[in-house]
Amino acid sequence: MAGHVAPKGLYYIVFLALIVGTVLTVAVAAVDLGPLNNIVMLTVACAKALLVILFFMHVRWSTRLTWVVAASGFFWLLILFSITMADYMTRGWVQGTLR
Amino acid sequence: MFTNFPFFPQQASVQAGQVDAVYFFLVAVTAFFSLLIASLIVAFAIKYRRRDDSEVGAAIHGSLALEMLWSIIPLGIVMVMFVWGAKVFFDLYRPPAGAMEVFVVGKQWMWKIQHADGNREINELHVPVGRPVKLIMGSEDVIHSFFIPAFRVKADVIPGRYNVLWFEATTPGTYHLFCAEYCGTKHSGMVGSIVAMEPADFQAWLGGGGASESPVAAGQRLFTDLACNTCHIETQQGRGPMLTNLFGGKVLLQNGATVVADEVYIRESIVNPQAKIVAGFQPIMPTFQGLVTEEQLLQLIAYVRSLTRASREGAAGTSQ
Amino acid sequence: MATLTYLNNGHGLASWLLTKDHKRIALLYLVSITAFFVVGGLFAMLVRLELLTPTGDLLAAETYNKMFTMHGVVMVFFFLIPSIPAVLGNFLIPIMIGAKDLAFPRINLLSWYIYILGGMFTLVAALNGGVDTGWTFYTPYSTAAANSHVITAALGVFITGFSSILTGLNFIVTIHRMRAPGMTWFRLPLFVWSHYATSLIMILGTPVVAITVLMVAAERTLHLGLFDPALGGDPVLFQHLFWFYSHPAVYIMILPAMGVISEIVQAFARKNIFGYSFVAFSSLAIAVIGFLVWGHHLFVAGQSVYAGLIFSFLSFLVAIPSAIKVFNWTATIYKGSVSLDSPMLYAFGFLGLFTIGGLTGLFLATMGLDIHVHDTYFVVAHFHYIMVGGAIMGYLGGLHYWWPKISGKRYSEPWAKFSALIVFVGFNLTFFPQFVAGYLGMPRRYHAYPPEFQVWNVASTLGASILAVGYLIPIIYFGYSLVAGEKSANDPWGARGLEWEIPSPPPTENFTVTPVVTEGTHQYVRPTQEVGVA
Amino acid sequence: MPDFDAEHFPGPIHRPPLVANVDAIQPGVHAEHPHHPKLQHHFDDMAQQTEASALGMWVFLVTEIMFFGGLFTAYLVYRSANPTGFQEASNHLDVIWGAINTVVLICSSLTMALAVRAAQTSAPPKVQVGWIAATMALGAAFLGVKVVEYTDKFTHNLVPGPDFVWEGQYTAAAEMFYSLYFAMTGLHALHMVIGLGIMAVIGFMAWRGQFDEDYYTPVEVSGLYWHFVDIVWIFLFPLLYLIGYHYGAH
Repeated sequence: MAGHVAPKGLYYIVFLALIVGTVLTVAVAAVDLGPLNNIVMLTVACAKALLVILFFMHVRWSTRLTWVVAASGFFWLLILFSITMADYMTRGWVQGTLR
Repeated sequence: MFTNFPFFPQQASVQAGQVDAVYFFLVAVTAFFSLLIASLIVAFAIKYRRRDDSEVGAAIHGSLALEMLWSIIPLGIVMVMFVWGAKVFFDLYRPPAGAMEVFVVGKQWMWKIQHADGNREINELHVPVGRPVKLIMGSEDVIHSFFIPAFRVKADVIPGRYNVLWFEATTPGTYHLFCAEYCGTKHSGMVGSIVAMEPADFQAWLGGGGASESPVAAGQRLFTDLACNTCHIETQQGRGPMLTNLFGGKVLLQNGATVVADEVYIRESIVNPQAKIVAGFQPIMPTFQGLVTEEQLLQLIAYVRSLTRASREGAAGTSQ
Repeated sequence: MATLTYLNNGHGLASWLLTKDHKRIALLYLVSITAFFVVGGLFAMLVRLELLTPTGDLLAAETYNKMFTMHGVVMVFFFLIPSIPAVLGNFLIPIMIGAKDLAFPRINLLSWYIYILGGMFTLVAALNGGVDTGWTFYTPYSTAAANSHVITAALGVFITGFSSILTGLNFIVTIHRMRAPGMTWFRLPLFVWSHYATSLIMILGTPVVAITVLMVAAERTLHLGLFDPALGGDPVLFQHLFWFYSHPAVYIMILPAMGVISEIVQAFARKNIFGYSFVAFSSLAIAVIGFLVWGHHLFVAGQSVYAGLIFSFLSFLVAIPSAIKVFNWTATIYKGSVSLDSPMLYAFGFLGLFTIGGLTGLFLATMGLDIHVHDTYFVVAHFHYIMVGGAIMGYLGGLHYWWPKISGKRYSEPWAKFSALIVFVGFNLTFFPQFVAGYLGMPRRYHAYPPEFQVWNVASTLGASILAVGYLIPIIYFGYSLVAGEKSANDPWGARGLEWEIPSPPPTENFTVTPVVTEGTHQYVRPTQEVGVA
Repeated sequence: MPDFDAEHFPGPIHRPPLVANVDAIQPGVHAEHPHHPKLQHHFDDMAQQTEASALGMWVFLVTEIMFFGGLFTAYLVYRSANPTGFQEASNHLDVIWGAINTVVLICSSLTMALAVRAAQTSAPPKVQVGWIAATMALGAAFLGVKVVEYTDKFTHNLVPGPDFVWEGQYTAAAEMFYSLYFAMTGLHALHMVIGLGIMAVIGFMAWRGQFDEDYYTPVEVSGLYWHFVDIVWIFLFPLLYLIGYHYGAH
């Protein structure tokens, strides 16, 4: 009945990974790497979020429905981002018109 | 009481016919399917009416073939609409080269119009028939929308940027001009008329109207009054970039990107000069936001454009 | 001695205001949305009266602008969006899936209180002098120019959004987790399927409009310049965010109505739906594709042409599942045993009006054509065909169909038939002329207009008066049926579904023990007697 | 094809039972089973109740994602329109405070996870309350840092509005950045405040010994909410604080 009880050690490992991620991302941000800064920054952030979701939020041991619900939230966010940006990225592509 | 009411709007531009053709196609499709569904329902309701309270319907659960049929046929029809509509849209959207340019500024609740030769109008726009006219439109306050039903054209006028609209009138006459985007209390008063005239009449009107200084001349005067000319001098040695032959070309920016020097870029460089710094220059220009009106911005742009030799015009930007 | 039902199980105001029974909460919603419908209708009447003459002589321009704004805000956020889900959905979903209540009864009650709180904000805004931005709250008019009660009204919309979110959340969890044994996904009534799709939109879309109106309020109060062109803000971004919710919101209104129509058509043709899985999945398809089409509101707004192409294409795609539904309903009637009781008349009205409303939507998805008809009365006519001709016809049909279950009483059938006819005629007279006026070029939200449009406006106002009568009659005979109506049997229509198996009105717990379901709804023929497709 | 194909049945409409246990639809019969005191009447068993609550919270978190999503979209659009201006503006945020707050929130997520685990394993109320209190303390510390930062912005005229003063190049973009900064972190802080309120209630319930391995749903779903708020910050920190960290360094 009690659901999955994760070992305490696992929580500490995840915690450590999150701290390492934070240190890493701050360290990288201090150096100018051009567009790579954004990529590293967001990759680390996504990895950290994934760790929290999978372990602290127990999705790792949850039903498939929970997976689907959690994923759909981010998927819809992606829809909002990508189609909105499709507008901003392609403005002014047609010659003779304005942005 | 109602002696003069039309069922259908006048067609007074080259675009009107194209739009109406799509419209009639869609009306036909709508009528066909509405009548089809309505008559099927009525026919079934009569033919299969309940004659005895203990009756139930036949056991029919579905048919994949029919489902496919009534998915694919409508899909085909709407794809025709999509392609046709998109083509008409592109024709309506892309101004032809050599169009006569007119500046339009919308503000609550009037349309201020400036012709290239200096004629100014309010809530009225005189145009010649048989010649493409391109409007470059900005707004001083909220969103408006420039709408000429008889020409089937419309475009929103948005603060902070420019939108273009073009048309070519075919029939002389006076047509409604509406603001189509709700803009406040007197939204329905933000109306006017488009007067399409034979070219000769239009020339006469241009000559007869009290033409003040042209936008280029006004822009040049502003350029001096605002002391733009102290930095933007006619050589590369100024503190600001040289504006001669700038318009329509590509500009290399400090951050390595390039940008086309079109109306939007010039406007941004005046109201928000720090947004895009030209490579090799210092970000020292103050903002003119609030110091120049939308109309004056258009005049300054007209002046900057006039500094570009005619041969360069049309290379890029809107001036082709 | 009357048997114990949800209606007489507990008396007094507190037993209603503190109830956790989904059926009682449905009735709380019924009463409150009816009140808002009357308020919104009064605003509409003033708008129509004003437009009787072209000169704008009845109301001042400012008052007129407030009237159409309040009409839009009240009707969209306080009537149409909650109408079928919060009343019929709330009442029926647990019963239809064999549950005793929704998964979260307290949250269900909370969502009603949130709705009322949001409604209060809106009414306060109205009473203090109203708001004049249009229900769309377009920036920068709403942030920089309007000096009416924008913040109060925006907060009203923001708050009531959470009521909608909580309702959707409750439905989704209920449908996933509370189905009775044997109630498999493909035995679910189509009404439940359509509410599932609706709930998806409620939870995925509503928060975006909530944050968007909050951003407008923050720009007005805290001077955060999120849409301010002077700071590089883009008014078109507001339109993106607003329509990301507000276009799918149209499907929040129409999908539940489609669910109602599926039930009614099956019940009164005494025949199971033609192509069950196609009708069920088309609801989901509408909900999902409906999220990808918002930019067709922005074709002339300065959006990129290429984004416009994507939105136009997807808008055409969303027409296909709608078409599938209409064809399947029509095919369901084929070889049925059709009885033209009043719910069926409303359903037929829906079919006709929704077909026209849906097809005229194609005009607006066609980019080249939309340039001309955008922001004209053509658009107004189109969306009223969907929202009034579709959603309200569906709502009224559903109310007539389930009224004997809800109240335990029969209403006057001749009057019901009469009012269905009046509504249909009045509706068409009101809104069909607006298509003509719109194509002629009459812009929407115009207080005064050129005289050549007057004849269409007079016809429209005349129709609106008839329509108002059509809406008043049901209020009277429904009310009368409560007092003097004949008692209804468990299954007055001879329909098949879990809700018709239990007493009318149902007991508080719906089912004494959880039912074990053996077949889907609207199966009028035993499986052994099945015949193939003719 | 016959003219009319409807089926005819003799007598009243043919009506086989829809349900296998017909007594379910007869009023008056009540079946009572022994059940957990925390089981609400409309659920069949505790498993159904727990699953429903967790799913409900997940669905709610999806709405929260979209709620913040509106602001993230605005950030995306405006930053891509003026990347350098956003970097310059971001450079004036204090990365140290931001990093400290990130660590604080990560710690609070750990204590939260341990609080849920304590309830799951029927740990004594003292232990459960301890972890919840630790979570709350860390949450409060986060808000304290936010107060320090906000005060700093007020004193340096970095609050959007008529008093906004910017000494760099990109005045307009900076004001837009700070508009987004206050909107996003403000909304996040509001969620933290709500989270603290929830934790206070949960802590009280834990203190009363209401949670054990059979019933810990409230701790679990509150934990989901708390972790979600943490995740939002995991994205806010780099997007607001770090994008300008190296700006002007070259």
